[in-house]
Amino acid sequence: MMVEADSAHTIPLLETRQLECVRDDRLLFSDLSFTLTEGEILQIEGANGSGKTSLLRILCGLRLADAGQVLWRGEEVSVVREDYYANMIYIGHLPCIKGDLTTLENIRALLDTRSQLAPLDEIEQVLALVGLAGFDDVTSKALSSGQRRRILLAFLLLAKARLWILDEPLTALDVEGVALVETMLLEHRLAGGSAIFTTHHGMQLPCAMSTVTLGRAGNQPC
Amino acid sequence: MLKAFSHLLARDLRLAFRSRHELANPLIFFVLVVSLFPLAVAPSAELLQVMAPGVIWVSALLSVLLSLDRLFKQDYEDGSLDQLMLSPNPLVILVLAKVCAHWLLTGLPLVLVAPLLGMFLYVPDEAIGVLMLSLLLGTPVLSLVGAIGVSLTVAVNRGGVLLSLIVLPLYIPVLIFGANAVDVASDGLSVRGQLLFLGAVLALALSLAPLATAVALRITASR
Amino acid sequence: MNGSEFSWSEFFHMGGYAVFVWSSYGLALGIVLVNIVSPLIERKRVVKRVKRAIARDRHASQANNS
Amino acid sequence: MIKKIWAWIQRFSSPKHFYAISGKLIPWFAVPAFLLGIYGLYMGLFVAPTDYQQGESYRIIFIHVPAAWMSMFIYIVMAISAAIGLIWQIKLADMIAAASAPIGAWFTFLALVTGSLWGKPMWGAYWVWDARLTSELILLFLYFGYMALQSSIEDQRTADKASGLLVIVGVVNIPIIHYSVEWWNTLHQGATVAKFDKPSMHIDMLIPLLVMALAAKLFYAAIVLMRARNEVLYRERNRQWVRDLVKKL
Repeated sequence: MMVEADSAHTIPLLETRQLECVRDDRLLFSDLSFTLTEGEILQIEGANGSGKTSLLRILCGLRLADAGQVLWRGEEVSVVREDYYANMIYIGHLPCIKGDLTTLENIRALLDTRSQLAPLDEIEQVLALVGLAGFDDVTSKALSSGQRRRILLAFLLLAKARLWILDEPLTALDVEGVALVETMLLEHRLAGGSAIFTTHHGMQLPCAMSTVTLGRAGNQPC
Repeated sequence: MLKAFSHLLARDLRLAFRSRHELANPLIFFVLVVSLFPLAVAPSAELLQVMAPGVIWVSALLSVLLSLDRLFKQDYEDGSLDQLMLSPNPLVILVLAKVCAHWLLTGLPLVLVAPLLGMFLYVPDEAIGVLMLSLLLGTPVLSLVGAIGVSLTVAVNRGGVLLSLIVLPLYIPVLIFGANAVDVASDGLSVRGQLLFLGAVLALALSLAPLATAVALRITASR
Repeated sequence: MNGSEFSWSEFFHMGGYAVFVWSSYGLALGIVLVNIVSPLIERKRVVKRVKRAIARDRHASQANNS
Repeated sequence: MIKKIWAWIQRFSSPKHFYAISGKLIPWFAVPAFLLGIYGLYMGLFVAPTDYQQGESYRIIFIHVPAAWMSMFIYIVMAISAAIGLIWQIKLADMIAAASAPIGAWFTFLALVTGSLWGKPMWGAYWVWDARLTSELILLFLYFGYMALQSSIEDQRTADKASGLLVIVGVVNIPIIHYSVEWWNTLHQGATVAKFDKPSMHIDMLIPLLVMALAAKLFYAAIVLMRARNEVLYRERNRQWVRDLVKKL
């Protein structure tokens, strides 16, 4: 028993080793290694163009790192892709929302790509939580951009993933929305989940939070 | 896995029917182009009859080509493509679902409207069936091979001409055998060989093109 | 041409096909030359670009130091 | 053992190493290409006998046929190196593919034009939808598609991979395209009178043909190395070794 508990501690949920990213001939970062354990929340800091989005896309396996590895529970992401993707959710700054579909249909479509089902009353509950109660049969082009962001928040909650990777989750959200994201992150952490996020807005979380800062390696000869 | 396939197929079909005005565009284009030929050449029955298989097939090629964009463009731009790629399901299955939806929305209507155009161009009645059959076997290949092209060019601004440059040469075998089948059938000869060839190409495209498309999408997503 | 004596005018005449034969060979020669010359020009361009980049970086580092 | 080979491949395929070695290799291809080319021209123009059917015009085949072979050969080389680049992430292989494309396109163009120049006296028209000419035309489009895709994607790595995949898809399609064009051509044979294919070739005609083909291959090898070296310099322009090297030039 002890051994098992020990090994669970030594193998982090997500680990990067000597990641390097080159974009348009600029070295964005190199030799970037960090770990993320269960229940840890990690903020990626850095100026515009320092490679935050590229890093998140590399972590997801959407972009290939120019060097280095990303490990999910100790194994290369490309090897355990299926398990990784079942437990990880990525929300980028693109809306992922179809204007011609209703809120409910959009959420269902997003959950379908993850092969997840959610009963209607659960969806309604979550919609109420993110402040979209009563909007479930409204086509999304009638919604404001903040409301569309909230659909993604509902998706985030319904997906029940252990690892959240969020690129600028506060974009287009009002004060209440920001507070909502903060509570969501806290509760996610309490439930043992982990998260990696970037943001330009100050996010005040009353809990321990690690940070990784991307330097300005740009424009240097590699 | 089957569920992932059918859910995505249903989503794409639903989306297409929500914007109905765009739905018929490839079909209208097809009919329009075909009906330009009698105006440009001459409405003489024997001339049009000779040209009919080629005209119909080339128009089908072009209208599929024009509709290819909607296969991935929208999903790429709004980020849904990223979500598809982060799905625990194999990407090949999802690609197949999208191509399937695309064919149902463009290829199948072309097959169904073909008899009308055959009549426009004096295709003999006994060749109409072959015309539909050749389109039925050929248009899925156009969607499948086209999917590779779009997934490679979806990130390119103004990639329309580029897409045709990439895709059209690959369409040539289907064009040759499809048009020839109709031509030969008009003379009342057997077209078994041509249809078997189209079937073989379809089987090949069905097994390889989704793989290539999946690889291409992963390359493109690496933005 | 494999007659008893070799004549240049007959050779260039190519049995009446001079235009076709010589334009083929001429085009081939032209394409060969283009293929040789264009990488050489390209090389000069690349070298020039790299040199300019080096100069730019030196300026930048001097500006930083002062 | 495998690890050793792999390490060796990695070492050799590093751009810096390649740059040094290829510089030494180029003369070894270029000089024989030149000598063989001269020898082939001499054999083809002076030694090979006049064709009893086509007269002197057949001498175009000493250009046309090697060019047509090269156009195919280079496309296959591109597909193989693109596959290596895609599977093993070897950048050098991508550069070879990219450097090959313009050369291949030029050879294809040459094969097309010489084909129609040969066709004019034979068929009475500059262009006839002959199977070989049609295939060459389609091949030219495939080359154009590759080059257009390569140049329209900004990120170099994505461009390499995308166009590499395209060239692989193309190479799978080429046999199908070729077969259908051949088949289509035999259906509509009416137009073509003479065919290009060897009319039981005289040995004195065969030798210059093969010599010219070999010269063309060596020429390609030399030029592709020159082009790949330029690619290396350009793509590695931010690395220190390139900067040190350029300073000395």
